[in-house]
Amino acid sequence: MNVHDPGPPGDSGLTVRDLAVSYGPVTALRGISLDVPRGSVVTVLGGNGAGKSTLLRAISGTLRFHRGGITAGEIGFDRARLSGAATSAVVSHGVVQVPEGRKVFARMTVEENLRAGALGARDRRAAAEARERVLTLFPVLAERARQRAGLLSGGEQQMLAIGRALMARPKMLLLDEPTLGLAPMMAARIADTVREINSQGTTVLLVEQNAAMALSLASHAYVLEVGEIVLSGPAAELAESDEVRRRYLGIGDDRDEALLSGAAPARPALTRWSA
Amino acid sequence: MAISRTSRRIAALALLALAATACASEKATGGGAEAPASGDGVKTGPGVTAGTISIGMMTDLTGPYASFGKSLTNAQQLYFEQVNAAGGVCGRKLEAVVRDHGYDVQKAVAAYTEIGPKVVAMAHVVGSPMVNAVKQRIEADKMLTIPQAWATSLLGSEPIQVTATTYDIDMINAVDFLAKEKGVKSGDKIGHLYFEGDYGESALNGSKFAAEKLGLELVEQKIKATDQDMTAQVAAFKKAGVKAVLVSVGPRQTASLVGVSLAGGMDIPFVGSNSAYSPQLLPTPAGPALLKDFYYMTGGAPIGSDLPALKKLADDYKAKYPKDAIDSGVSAGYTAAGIVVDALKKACESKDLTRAGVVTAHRSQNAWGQEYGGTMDFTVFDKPASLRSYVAKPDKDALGGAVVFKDASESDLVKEYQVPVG
Amino acid sequence: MSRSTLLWSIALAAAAVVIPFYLDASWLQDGLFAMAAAIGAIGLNLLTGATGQLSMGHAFFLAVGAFGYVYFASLPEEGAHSLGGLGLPTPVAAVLAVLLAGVAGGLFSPIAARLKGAYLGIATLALIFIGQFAMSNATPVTGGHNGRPVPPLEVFGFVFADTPDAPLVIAGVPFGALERLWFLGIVLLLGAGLFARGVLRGRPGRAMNTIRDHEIAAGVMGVPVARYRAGVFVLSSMYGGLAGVLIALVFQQTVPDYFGLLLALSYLAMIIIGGLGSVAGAVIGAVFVSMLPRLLTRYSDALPLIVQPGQEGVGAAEAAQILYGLAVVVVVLFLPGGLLGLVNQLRLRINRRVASAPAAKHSLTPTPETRN
Amino acid sequence: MITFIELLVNGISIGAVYALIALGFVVIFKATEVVNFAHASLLLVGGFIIAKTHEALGFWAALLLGLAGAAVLGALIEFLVIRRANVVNHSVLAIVTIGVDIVLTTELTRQIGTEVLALGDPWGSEVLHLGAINIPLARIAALLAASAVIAAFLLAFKYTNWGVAMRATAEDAETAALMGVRRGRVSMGAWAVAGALAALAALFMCIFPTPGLDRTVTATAMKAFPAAILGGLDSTTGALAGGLIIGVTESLVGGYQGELVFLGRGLGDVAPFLVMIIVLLIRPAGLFGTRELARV
Repeated sequence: MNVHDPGPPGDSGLTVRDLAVSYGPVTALRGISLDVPRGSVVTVLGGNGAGKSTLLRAISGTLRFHRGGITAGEIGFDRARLSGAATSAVVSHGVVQVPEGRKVFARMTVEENLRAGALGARDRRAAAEARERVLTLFPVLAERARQRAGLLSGGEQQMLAIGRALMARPKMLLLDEPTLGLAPMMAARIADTVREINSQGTTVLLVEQNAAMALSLASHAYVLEVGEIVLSGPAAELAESDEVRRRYLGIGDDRDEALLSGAAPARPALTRWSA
Repeated sequence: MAISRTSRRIAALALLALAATACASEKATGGGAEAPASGDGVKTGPGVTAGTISIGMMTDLTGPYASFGKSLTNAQQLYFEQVNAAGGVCGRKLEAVVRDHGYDVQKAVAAYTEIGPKVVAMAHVVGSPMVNAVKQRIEADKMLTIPQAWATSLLGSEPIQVTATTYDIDMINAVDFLAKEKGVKSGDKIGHLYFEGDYGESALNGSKFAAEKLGLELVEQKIKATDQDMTAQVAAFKKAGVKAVLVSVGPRQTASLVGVSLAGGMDIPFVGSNSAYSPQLLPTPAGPALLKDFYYMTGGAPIGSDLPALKKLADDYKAKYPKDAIDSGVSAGYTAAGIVVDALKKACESKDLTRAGVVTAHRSQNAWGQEYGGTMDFTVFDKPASLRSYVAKPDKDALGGAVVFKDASESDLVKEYQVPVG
Repeated sequence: MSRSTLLWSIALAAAAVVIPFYLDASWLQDGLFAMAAAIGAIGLNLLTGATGQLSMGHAFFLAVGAFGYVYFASLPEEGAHSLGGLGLPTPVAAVLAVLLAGVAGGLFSPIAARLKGAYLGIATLALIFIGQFAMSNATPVTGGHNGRPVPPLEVFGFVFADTPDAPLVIAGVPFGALERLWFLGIVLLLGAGLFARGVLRGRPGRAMNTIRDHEIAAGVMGVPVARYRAGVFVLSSMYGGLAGVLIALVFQQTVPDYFGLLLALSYLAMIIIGGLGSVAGAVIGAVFVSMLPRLLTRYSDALPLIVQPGQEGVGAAEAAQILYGLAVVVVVLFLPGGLLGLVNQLRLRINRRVASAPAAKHSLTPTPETRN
Repeated sequence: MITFIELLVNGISIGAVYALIALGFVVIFKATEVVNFAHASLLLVGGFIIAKTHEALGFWAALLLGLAGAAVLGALIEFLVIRRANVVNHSVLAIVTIGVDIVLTTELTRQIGTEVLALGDPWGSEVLHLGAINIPLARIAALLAASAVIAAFLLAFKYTNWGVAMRATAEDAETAALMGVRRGRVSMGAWAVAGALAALAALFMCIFPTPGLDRTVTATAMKAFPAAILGGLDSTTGALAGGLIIGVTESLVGGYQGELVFLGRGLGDVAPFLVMIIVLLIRPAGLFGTRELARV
């Protein structure tokens, strides 16, 4: 149970060093350092409001959609510097995020959603290959190609969101609570898919509240609380830790607590106001 | 309490400031009082000094009537220059004070407040809404004012002089012209396309009166200045089967109306008010249609007529403003300047150049303007100064884009007509 | 109230009192237009600036106020156009006109409550066009296209008009309509400004800002959003109505054409240029927008690049238009707080310099930059 | 009946031109959530370029230049103003476009001066006679050109990468950015397209039945506002429907003014706004608009 002590930033995978993020006067993250080595699955655990989504926004360059910004620290991927880069630049470096809440383009068809996923990529042949790969991974998307994405079931929407991200042929996938609100069966399927995507060579950073699932997938895990990393270590070790068991694997899920204390902002409804 | 202390201090300070300085104020003269007779024994008032006479112009240089306003302003400045070259009036030089109101009522009110106290008369004010907005003050100031609008609402005020005919008189003469020369007869329908507002409504009064007298049925179509495409109106006229159309709108709408009618096979005569035509339309696609069977009524002679005074004006104007087109504004402005200057000259004869003196002198003339092709009677102000209208016809080669088609005349109908005032 | 604010207020008040004794009528008229504009702009700022509801139809409520006053105060008149009127005492007419504007706002508020953002903006735009149509057709009330004369206000026998028969002379200066109205304008503006400031600084103001920034959150926090939105709309309309009454009194003739789209847009420009969401911002913006064209016209001969009427080139009216359009753009791009923000910054800087001059040591102490 | 058909055809062709302008509003709104009040100046600049160059270049080249000029101006407004305005409230952006419009319109009308400029179109004042029904050729050209452009636009919107990027951005800008969509490019493209559409509309607004381009043309841009709103600001179909509804309403109300006199004269101008208010009362986001988007 050591406090995280990352090595020097390498040229492989994602490195975050001493990152601090604030939304106007409110500081949301401070002193965050973490590594996602190439080819691995790393998970970040934390309750609502812990700053998980903020971390992903900082990596993918979407903080400014929420009037936030990086105030200190560095984010690097392979040799590129991601902190300060535009979202489209992050995508072209091969880091692609699957947004939380399965934000599919509800008014567009499944086919068009997949097409939108390939917008960042220039290579047409590659896009066709990516499409093949996605449809092999999620055959249901081929069946529903002409349906409006908004009409898909929750699990299907999550598959579409992942498939859409894969259309950009990412080197690294950022997953924001992919099993949120899904039935256990569907959550298990998504987990299998993530495993498979990783086995095909894509690095994965998984942000989750569902610690059991996340720890089963990841090799390394970090625990985020109120904007700071409080625990980190190999996933298996963390899964054994009392504190993690109590807080993230036990009963009395603190998600309810968070809701009761009023800390949960009405996120989906407010995004348009702040955009 | 900070507030009450503040207010006490403010009051004290204000009183102090007042006491100390009010007496030094320029305004503390009693302002606007008539000055005693100057050295030459002429009584003077606002706008007149020992060496200059200031005359105001409230014009439109940036609004919808910008081209008209520019011609008016140019022509009047030309007139003043000529008078000054010939020695001025009453030993004084004429000086124009021009303000652009852009056809905005508030700007016109502001402009009047600004230049009103500094001038002896207004050589032109564009737009009847603008004149109406300051009418009470014109009357209080006894400021001789020549509106460049011919609505009947401008009649009935001693200092305001509408030149020649009003729109309704023109339209009555127009209906008479249609009946006598274009074969319109009792039982026929005629159309009248008009703008909302004073201009259109004055004109409509005339056409209604004449139509009733001659047993014609009037088909009315009211539009706004922002309407551009007259297709719908033409369709309505066509459906009604009109034999002729009266036009009291702007030049653009006239062009659209006449163009669409002719193109759609409605080959009938059109007669417009003086504000319905502009020579700038002739080069546009509507040009040929306007040349075919369109006429317009005007109380003052068009500048393309044979009158020597107008011919000279055209030459002088061209020499001074070689780049500017000549349109009806040139003769209208020049004539209006003439009215004001003649009033000043008459006032000088009676040694009274106050505003009231100028108005009195002006109202003593009963046959003004022979050389501009129409005699105007200024002694009454609840009637138009003239009841005679010219029928003018567009002409590509003529100066100002129009020639006289029929000389000024007064129809029998007009004699029975009671002009509504105010 | 801080010391500098106090000094400023005293200077302003003294200037306001002394001005009519020095400047001629046309300056006073411009000043009065600016005051009326300021009252209207304060109202619009409550609605658009503080509550975030875009209104492009403010000119309509000015028209309701202006014509309401004229109709309530005038006696019926027979003539070519017969005009109606109630002949009420003029102060009563003025109050009723303001209330009428509020009622008009209230009638529109069901629409206002349902629509948001751009939709509301353009729906209120319809008010302008429909209002113009109604005004030019309702001749007995409005006098049609030409409008109708405005009866001067008379309070306890004191008439706000030129009275050539019984001139009022104070300290040797003749007091005509504009000099008298000047003080009325100041009182109205002060009252309107203080009331609005009270609203903005109190609970309602906070609720309005929450509605603007996070409407749903406001609802969750228990702010009665719909009621507030409707209420602010009505209040803002009444401000418009009051501005309309004052403009009518200054004009002495109300004309429908005046209350058109350009006027409505100029009010939006005022609150943007001055500073959104505050009373002082609205006043500064109103003064800027209404005085700019007059200043340029007046001094066109002394200004380079601006030509005299009738010459080729950029005339004063056009220059004013371009400048005020540019001001809107520049303010939004570079001065997020509007001119008010700029003024505050300058004041802060001056104060700091004054404060730091005797005791330079303390200049390192951080000064709060984000003051309202 | 003949009158009715003439009015209807006329209304549809004017409506198609309004639809061009309304589409411009919609495209800009979708990409940047801005209601563009500077549209009138885009219209004016397009018409002005065509009018000033057709004699030297010939009509078709002048038309292309006009379309390009208005597109460039649109892109410039986006690049120099909209992109740089860091505001939260989109109403403020709308007001900024008013500022832009005032500047551009003032300068352009000053340039146009007091002239009525012809646009040199090949249709002149010719009229197509179909039995008893007469329709100006220019109106038919307007209808055909507008239909073709609108159809091309809708296809591009549906099937090209640009269209997919536009729609994705409109639906969820943040998620679209996560797909690598460059928002700046999308919105600049939208403004350029809107400019070109406006220039085309300007052409048909300023040729026969109306005498030419002058300073009053900007007023017609106002009529496209109700068209865009009543269709739904974020709906291309809505712009089309809205344009046609406004055009036909205006034409019929104008043509049957005599019969509608009890409603007051001069109704044609207000009718679009009345129709709009009624539609908004029933459907606050317009006929085809999305409800959530009305919350912006």
